[in-house]
Amino acid sequence: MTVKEKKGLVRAKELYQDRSQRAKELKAEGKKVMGYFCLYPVLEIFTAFDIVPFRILGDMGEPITKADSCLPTIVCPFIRSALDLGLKGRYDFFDGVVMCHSCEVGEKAAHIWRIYMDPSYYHFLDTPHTVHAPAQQQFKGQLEDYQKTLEAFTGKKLSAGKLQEAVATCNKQRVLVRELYDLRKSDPPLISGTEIIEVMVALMSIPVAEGSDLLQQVISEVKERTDGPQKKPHRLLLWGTVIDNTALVEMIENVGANVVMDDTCVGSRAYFPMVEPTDNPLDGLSRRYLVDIKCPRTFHEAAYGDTKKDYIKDLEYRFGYLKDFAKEWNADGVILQSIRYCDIHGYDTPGLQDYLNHIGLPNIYIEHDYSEGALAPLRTRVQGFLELIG
Amino acid sequence: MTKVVILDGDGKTLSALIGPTGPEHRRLANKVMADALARANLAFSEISYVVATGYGRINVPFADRQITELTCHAKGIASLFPAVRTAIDIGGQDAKGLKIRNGKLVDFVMNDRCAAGTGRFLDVLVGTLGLRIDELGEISLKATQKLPISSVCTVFAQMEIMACLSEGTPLPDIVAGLHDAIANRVVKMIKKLKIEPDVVFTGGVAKNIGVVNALQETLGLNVSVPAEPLLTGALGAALLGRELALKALAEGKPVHEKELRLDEPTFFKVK
Amino acid sequence: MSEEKKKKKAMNRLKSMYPLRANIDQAYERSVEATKAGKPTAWSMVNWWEADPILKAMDIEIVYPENFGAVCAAMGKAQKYLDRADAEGFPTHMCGYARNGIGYTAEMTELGHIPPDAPMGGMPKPILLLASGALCDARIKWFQSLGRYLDAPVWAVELPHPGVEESQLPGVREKSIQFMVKELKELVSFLERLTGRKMDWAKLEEIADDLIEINRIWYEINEFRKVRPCPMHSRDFWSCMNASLYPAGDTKVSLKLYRDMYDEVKDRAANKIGAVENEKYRMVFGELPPWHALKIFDDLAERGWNFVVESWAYHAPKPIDYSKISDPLERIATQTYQWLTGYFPDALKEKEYMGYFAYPYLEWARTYQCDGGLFHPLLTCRTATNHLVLAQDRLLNKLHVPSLVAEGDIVDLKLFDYADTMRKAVVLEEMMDHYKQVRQEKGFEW
Amino acid sequence: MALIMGMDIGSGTSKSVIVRDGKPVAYHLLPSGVDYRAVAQKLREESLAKAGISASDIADTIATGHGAGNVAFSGHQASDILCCARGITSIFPSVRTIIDVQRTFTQVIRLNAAGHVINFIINEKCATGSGCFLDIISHVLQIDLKDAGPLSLGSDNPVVFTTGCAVFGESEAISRVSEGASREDILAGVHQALASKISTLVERVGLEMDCAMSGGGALNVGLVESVEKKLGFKLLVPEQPQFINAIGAAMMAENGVKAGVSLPEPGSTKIT
Ligand SMILES: Nc1ncnc2c1ncn2[C@@H]1O[C@H](COP(=O)(O)OP(=O)(O)O)[C@@H](O)[C@H]1O
Ligand SMILES: Nc1ncnc2c1ncn2[C@@H]1O[C@H](COP(=O)(O)OP(=O)(O)O)[C@@H](O)[C@H]1O
Ligand code: SF4
Ligand code: SF4
Ligand code: SF4
Repeated sequence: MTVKEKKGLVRAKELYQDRSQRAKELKAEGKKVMGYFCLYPVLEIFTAFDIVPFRILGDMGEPITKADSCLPTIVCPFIRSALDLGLKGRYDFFDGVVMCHSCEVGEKAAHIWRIYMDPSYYHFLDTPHTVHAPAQQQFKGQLEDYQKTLEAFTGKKLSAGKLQEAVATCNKQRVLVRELYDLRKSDPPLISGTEIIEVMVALMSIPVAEGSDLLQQVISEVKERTDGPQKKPHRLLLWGTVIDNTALVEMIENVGANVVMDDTCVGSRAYFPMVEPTDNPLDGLSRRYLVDIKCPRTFHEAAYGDTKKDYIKDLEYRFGYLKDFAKEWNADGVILQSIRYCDIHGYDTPGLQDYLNHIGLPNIYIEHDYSEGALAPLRTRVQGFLELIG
Repeated sequence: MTKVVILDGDGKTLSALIGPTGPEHRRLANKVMADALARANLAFSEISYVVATGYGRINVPFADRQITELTCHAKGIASLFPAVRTAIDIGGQDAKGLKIRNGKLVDFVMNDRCAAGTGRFLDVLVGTLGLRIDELGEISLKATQKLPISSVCTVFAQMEIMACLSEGTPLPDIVAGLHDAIANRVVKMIKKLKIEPDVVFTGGVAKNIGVVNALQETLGLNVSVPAEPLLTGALGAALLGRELALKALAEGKPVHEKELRLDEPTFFKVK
Repeated sequence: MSEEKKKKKAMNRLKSMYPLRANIDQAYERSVEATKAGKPTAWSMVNWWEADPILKAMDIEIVYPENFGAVCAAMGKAQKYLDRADAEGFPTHMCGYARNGIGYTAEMTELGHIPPDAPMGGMPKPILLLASGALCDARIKWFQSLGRYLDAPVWAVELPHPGVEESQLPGVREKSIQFMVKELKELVSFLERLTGRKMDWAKLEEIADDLIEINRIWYEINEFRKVRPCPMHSRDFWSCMNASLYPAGDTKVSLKLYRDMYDEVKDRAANKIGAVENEKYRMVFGELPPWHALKIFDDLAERGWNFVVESWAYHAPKPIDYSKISDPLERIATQTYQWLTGYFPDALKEKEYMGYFAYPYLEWARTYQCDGGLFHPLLTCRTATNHLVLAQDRLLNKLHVPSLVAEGDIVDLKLFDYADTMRKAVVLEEMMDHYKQVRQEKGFEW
Repeated sequence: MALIMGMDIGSGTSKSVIVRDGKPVAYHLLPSGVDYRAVAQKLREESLAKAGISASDIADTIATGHGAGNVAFSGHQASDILCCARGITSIFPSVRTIIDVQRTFTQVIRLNAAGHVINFIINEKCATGSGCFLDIISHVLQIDLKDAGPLSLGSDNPVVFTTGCAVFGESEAISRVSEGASREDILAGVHQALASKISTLVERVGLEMDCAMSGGGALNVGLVESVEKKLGFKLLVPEQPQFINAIGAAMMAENGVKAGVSLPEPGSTKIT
């Protein structure tokens, strides 16, 4: 089998292991490749410009060295790792980068990226903190500016039609991701949590349409295969910070559970929300990205403008979707995981635990250093948790 | 340390043994086992079921099952103290808080990756002070006041202690300070479980009367200590093993899922 | 003259600082009294004039949990609250002020009243939690997480953070300010609903204008510090900054006191009176000082170290003309936006894309002619820390200004190592001497 | 010419050097143990005896290192960064970058042509980048420190340490052992981890040649080789790397005495 012919899961794994191979090929064919950080740099806009979007991720297996000369060590190691890879030249094939205000440190890393790597195209999206109507308006205005700087960079004008097409392309991929996730509902799931991460990371490394083809292959392959995951005593839902590496899930799946659903930004958080087609596509886009992506970096609350506050109602509003996930995917436990020094997720965990306890879903919170080797101590915790839920 | 407990079919202890100290001896699980067997006058083939637990549980090739020390300690302690609701285990690698209801583990916390707040903290500092681990408790009883230790990290606490010794702080005060430091850290951690009596303190560090006292003081509660705190984990493992074996027998299933041999794990690759 | 007396004179504090500092302290005490007497109170995050004037105009008392964290730490009362926050399940790497505030709130809720042993009379139960989107995730997330203990609504004030170049795109400034104004309008009507009171627009206008004027004067005062020898030490800055950062106390009184200070500093500058005798090294300080170890500045003053400027985040915005802006909310928004982006055009010229925090150090090192920097990163505060490595690097490699990092924390005061810092300070002197030569060889002005 | 004593009371070992006319004439080393004050006293007595001189022959004593404050009889203390700089310069005047690997701290120091410090960086509050990490791992593996270096040279497949923390490094080493990694590979892995930390520090202060390595860590051939490999050039290693700071301390007094600079009264804790 030659490289090109690899399909489905094998292809996904290959892309997972060597993320840049396809992007580099496309670049050699004359396409532009752009890195983006976090989820907010709108994929549809890249796609409409026929630019290959490439999510900037870190590497849990690689010690962070260079980044220490521009970021202190007491901040999110995922960001440090991503910046480190950039400084080491791993992302040199980018024609540009689009950064955003994901979180405080993410924003600073974005500026640092520009200072030290000076990409030929750079745009910073100042994602608002709230989802109020003026914030959506503000975000839409930023998308307009972003589109303009890209037009200037590429020398191409973008029509609403082109953007609408891109919306359809990306939505199609999202439907396929959901279809793939549906295959995790059976017991045993047809696809493991580890494989899902490989597929998701692969999707974030190739053009959206190609990703959809890959998804279609994976879906039909997974449906037919007989050597899928084994039935295990537990089915878990995984919540938390970005997971772009299989090590953690592999560890969990090795101690007696299948990870059947996730809420992380290399998983459902990134793909489940759909874009509503609107006359001006930017309306639907700003809404989807700012409001519908349920990342704790954004201030979501039930009681906007309400002078009363009801804690459980607020929790229900913020985390209710997790109850649905657990129900539909039949999860009997939740693992809340966070990268150390992530303030965003850290503040949410006690509340989320309150909520899960309120609805009677066993849960455990684990913290890690975004490092493959540091996972061993977590094994006992996870295994103990599984023993405890019976 | 590696410990072995062998139970008979009725749950009576046939042999209990504590092996040599130190992580480097973990690979000697088979030797400790052989010793324990010899003491009970048993052959390995007579053992129906082996459960390995503890930090090194994956390094026991001759075990039927690996169960975490969380579950095993809970089981072992509950068998000795049926009224236990909170258990504190401080061992050489970590410290844990266990919430137990009706003999079953329902929640737990573990210390995070840091040697401070575990037996390692004392082991390292005992080296600094030129003492033996088993004399710490007695020494601390002579303290007139407790030295507050501010460093959270073992390496830095070591430097702090050296500075205090140079300034002439009496040894008992330092040792008592160390015990307090451990108790504070551990209590802080297990507070997440909302501590309720009866409280049982187990693990190697429970042999240290100084830490026992410090814990009681910090908690403001009485704390029971098993006669053999080092063995509760192994005891729990044996009890669980017995249950598993009996269950398999009752269901008419084979007890062993694989063939077991009393092998030494391959630790150091032979070049 | 005896040794002792000479030492005391190494640093020469401003006379006008004392009444201003007393005014701030009194304002604090009065506010505690008022809230105890039952005045509605909001807990607020430092928001750089965006929301405080509005609360003040509506006669809502403001307490600052960040500030309360500093107070608890300074009085040695923080540990109990931190432990409580840990026990509540909040990760320990989170901001010390936040954990202090969470622990305090948990305890207050459990007791049903202000904990009797709380420092400075404690923080009363709030009617509102006013979160701020400015420059820190904790400032929003922390208040949201208090929902476990308090039924007070949380309101998140927005502040855009455009990139340096992006902020200069056509229309961005106007759009951003309009966005802030819209959000502030919503806040006003929300507050009206919450308190059942009407906004006193005239009062708002007055407060906003006072603050703008205070900031203008404060800015001018700091401009005098560019003179050699520098007439005002960082310690005077820190003693007085609160009256400009928060609308602490009567703004009219603050205004007068800042005017007095202006006169004194101007006079010193004209007569070449330095804040430190024999100014040898002109220093920039990074982040907040180790409050419990301020004596270190006396020791350093003896060696001729004068601290002439400090972190951007506590400084007043570069003055601009607000007189044409008729809407007071827009005036407020514009001032905050100006504070945030005021250095961006200069930063862009130099291709320095971290236009706040990091870039101002460069501009100041140049305009205040600094020989070196002393940075005091606060370990659990990401906001105060994440730009310092970059700033150090830029200072050294662009301007040949060396700096020293002496770690500390906002609540764990023991983290700051006094003796070690002094030991390293001596090494920094050798470095500063070297780089002074380098700058001269390269044709720099200082 | 007068004799000067330099003392380096380190977190692991205490070192003294007696210097005459800028030349070290006697070295002595003791484990720091638990009582810095006592060890300083003992170190002085033993080194005087070793050199066959009496305390009155010593014109001045300068102390440096973590426990310098406990050297009651010292004329004054000096920063170990400056001492390290002076010490190396006295041996290798061409050095512009020093890597000083001690037990708890690792520091990289940049010098100008005059031997003055122009930048430095210390790996603090984390033991991974310092000798301590090695000590911990050697202890786990039951290997004598002296043998750790030579042994690691035999590794062809160094273990990759992914953690950034010594305490974690210990558990990682243990699990690697249980996965079957050899001791050689683990040691080599530790050296590589240290070397990569060190190279980051070097990068941050900005390298200029020549580059020397000092401190107890420089006694470890495995570490020296790993650092050389990582940086891509040969390091200058003095004959007595562990004594460099003590030598430098003595140099500080030497220079002071020669230049006629009066030193503070003995007993004053003034920092030079
Ligand atoms: N006789 C004793 N007196 C006091 N402390 C002891 C004694 N024996 C062991 N310890 C402490 O107990 C620790 C080991 O506890 P243990 O429960 O065996 O841990 P682990 O199972 O993690 O190896 C040692 O680190 C030591 O500090
Ligand atoms: N013979 C040796 N071989 C290899 N390494 C050694 C040897 N002796 C000491 N070391 C290393 O040197 C370190 C101590 O260095 P040193 O400069 O004396 O530190 P300190 O001044 O902090 O005591 C130890 O941690 C150890 O790793
Ligand atoms: S967790 Fe949220 S903010 Fe962080 S990278 Fe993912 S989507 Fe972005
Ligand atoms: S893990 Fe947390 S700190 Fe890191 S990028 Fe995501 S939101 Fe930001
Ligand atoms: S992290 Fe820093 S800026 Fe944010 S709330 Fe805490 S102290 Fe304030």
